Amino acid sequence: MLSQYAFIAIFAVIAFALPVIGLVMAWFLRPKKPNPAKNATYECGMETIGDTWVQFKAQYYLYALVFVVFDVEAIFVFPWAVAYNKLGLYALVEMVLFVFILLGGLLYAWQKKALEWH
Amino acid sequence: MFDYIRNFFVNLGTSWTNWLNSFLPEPAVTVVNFLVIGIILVMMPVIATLTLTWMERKVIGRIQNRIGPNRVGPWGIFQAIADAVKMLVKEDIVPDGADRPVFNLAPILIAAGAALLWAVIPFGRGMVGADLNIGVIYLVAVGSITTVAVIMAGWASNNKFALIGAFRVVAQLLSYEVPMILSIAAVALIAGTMSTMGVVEAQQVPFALLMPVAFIAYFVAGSAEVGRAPFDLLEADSEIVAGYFVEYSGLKFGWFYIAEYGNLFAISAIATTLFLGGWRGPFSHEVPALGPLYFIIKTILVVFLLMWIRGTWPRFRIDQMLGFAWKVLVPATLANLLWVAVILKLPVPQLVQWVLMLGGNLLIIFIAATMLGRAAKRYAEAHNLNPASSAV
Amino acid sequence: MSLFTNPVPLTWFLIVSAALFCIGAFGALARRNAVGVLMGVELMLNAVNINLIAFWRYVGVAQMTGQVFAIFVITVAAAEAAVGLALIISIYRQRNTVIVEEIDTMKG
Amino acid sequence: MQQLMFIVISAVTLISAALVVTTRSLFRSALWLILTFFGIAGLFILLHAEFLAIAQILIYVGAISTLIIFAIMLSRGVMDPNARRFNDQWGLVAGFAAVFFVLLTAIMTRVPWQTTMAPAPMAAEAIQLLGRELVTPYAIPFEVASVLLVVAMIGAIIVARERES
Repeated sequence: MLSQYAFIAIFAVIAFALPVIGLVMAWFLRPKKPNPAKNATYECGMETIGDTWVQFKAQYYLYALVFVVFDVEAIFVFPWAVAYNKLGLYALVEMVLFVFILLGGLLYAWQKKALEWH
Repeated sequence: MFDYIRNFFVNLGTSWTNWLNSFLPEPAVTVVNFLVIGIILVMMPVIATLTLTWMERKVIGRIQNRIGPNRVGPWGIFQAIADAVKMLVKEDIVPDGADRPVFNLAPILIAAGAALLWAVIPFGRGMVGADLNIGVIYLVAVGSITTVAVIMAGWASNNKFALIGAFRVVAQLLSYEVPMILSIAAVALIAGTMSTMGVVEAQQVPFALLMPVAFIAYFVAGSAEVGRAPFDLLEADSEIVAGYFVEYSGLKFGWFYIAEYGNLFAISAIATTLFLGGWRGPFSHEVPALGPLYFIIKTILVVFLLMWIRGTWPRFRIDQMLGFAWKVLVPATLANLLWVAVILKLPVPQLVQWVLMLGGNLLIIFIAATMLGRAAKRYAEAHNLNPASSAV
Repeated sequence: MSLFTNPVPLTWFLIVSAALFCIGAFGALARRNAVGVLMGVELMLNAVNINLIAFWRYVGVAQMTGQVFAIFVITVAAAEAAVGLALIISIYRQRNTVIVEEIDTMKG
Repeated sequence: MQQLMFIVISAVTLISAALVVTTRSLFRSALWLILTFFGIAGLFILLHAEFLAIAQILIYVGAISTLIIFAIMLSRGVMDPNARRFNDQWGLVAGFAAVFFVLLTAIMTRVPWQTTMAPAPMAAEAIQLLGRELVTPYAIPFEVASVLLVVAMIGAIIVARERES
């Protein structure tokens, strides 16, 4: 079984090597003539105004938050799904309960407009 | 001879391994085979870019009543090669104030992520890089590398458009990953396995027919994950320039581009594997060599469908898009998951189970469509719009 | 050549896990930035998970108890990160700082 | 081979973990944290816990690191590159951590662990077994996990939401 993962490991090395090789090749081929105007931050041709660190809305965080909850839920759902055929009716009841609790959370987030883009 | 052709690809592999065995020790043969398979699979995004960009230009051109590329080679088929050469020799600009190591790492990471997906996609019976027992969540987990790469690109560019673009894309990726996971979970539930090979073997009927909700959700979420129209907010030129990779040029930009098309191809291949029966088709059991052919045809059809949608639909607004993921797709896929679980426990023949699954799914679609219609009507009334002209 | 043939002893995993735990503890106690503190805590939780899985593999492989516990640890870590970071964001909004020493008063 | 892989993976894990707690830029710290998580996933694979490895990547890399990076971006004051990394007691803490590590190692190498090294269950069965145990003996924690997640989500939403003004 570990040999499958040995393949993944080798494959990962190749997958990282390919873009690196490409970039090295391009490094040899391409011209290198930097100048200040070229290197300036691109902002539709205007001079850059202010700091890059504009304040972000907490809204982004709320999406990530709800996502985390559902992502964690997935690691419970998948083993359950794979084992489901060998389990009794209680597995169904438990998952229904599990999902309904989560659904309650989703409804709350919905009600509180956490899923709304302002 | 016919027996050899019947299972051509697997037999070819066996012959090749035997040939290697004649002069190499056993571990070396394994390593060489891993390298060969790895190199073939890692080229998939590049191949996808070279072919699909041409196809896309032709398809979109046809939809917009144009011809599309027609200068470089017959029917312009070498257009993609010309583009590749251009990217390779174009000057690379790193903006002032960029975080160089992170800036350079981001395109490598995103390209590697796009390639890594191919490790578990089965092209035919016995033709898969690694038949992992966790194959289907491996696909989701690899997708999270993309999220990281996007954030890195946006942050390292030292450009507020790039950063805002990155944030938007990440919000989009995260929101659509949830319905994607839930629809994949429904597949694992019916198949009783997470191995991609096992999922294909389990599809006596393509799962798309049993649970259209999961298929549609996966399809929509997939096109959102690769940032295709109507979900192409990351490239919304009029709003945020070109998104998180504005500051990239040359081949570094090229890798983002390749990753995008590689992901487009991979999403279609995964949709084929999980919902459309993968390499299964008429006579695919008698003649396994047909498998890869069916697989490619189905995948290209899904790609074509995505291009068609891109050519036809206007872009969503970001609030509509995120709202659609959380308020329509997530409840619908959750409902589908539970419905399938209930049906699988019913003591009725399999055929009846299938019909019930399909029926429940159609009901879910009907309810979702009705609620969407009502929401659209409310929105139109609130904004004094003509109901006919307002979508979603 | 023993590197190629022998299995990994349990103690190795425990040592790595202990090292990770101590690194995490250092981060959690020495970082000034609240997000840095939280990253240290995450490292410590991960060290615990390595231990759980290592003992599962070497002592109790017949049952999945170790893995089940690791899943619960991950769940708790996710909940902790979500709430902790939300608190950090909220504090930043009110006090304009995320330096732990500067937010140690309970009074508003 | 396994020992070699173990050494490589744990070296990556520990070095990047050390960089997590020492790097000045918090954003880079978070990136090293992601590498650490990948290393730990690798250790899980060496331990034949494939599902945990993938869950590690899914949750920690995909979700928790994103949360952390978002929080870093949302509190942009932390981006001051000249800010001090550590508090005044960091030397003391480092000493304490080192002593603690030596102590733990000393204890763990002395204990005669009764390792069985039974063959791991076949990968496919392992996940079925995991699913079965989750809903049979651990049914209550299973439901409580769901409650915990929802409560954490609600709490975090209340805390993080911007006040309507």
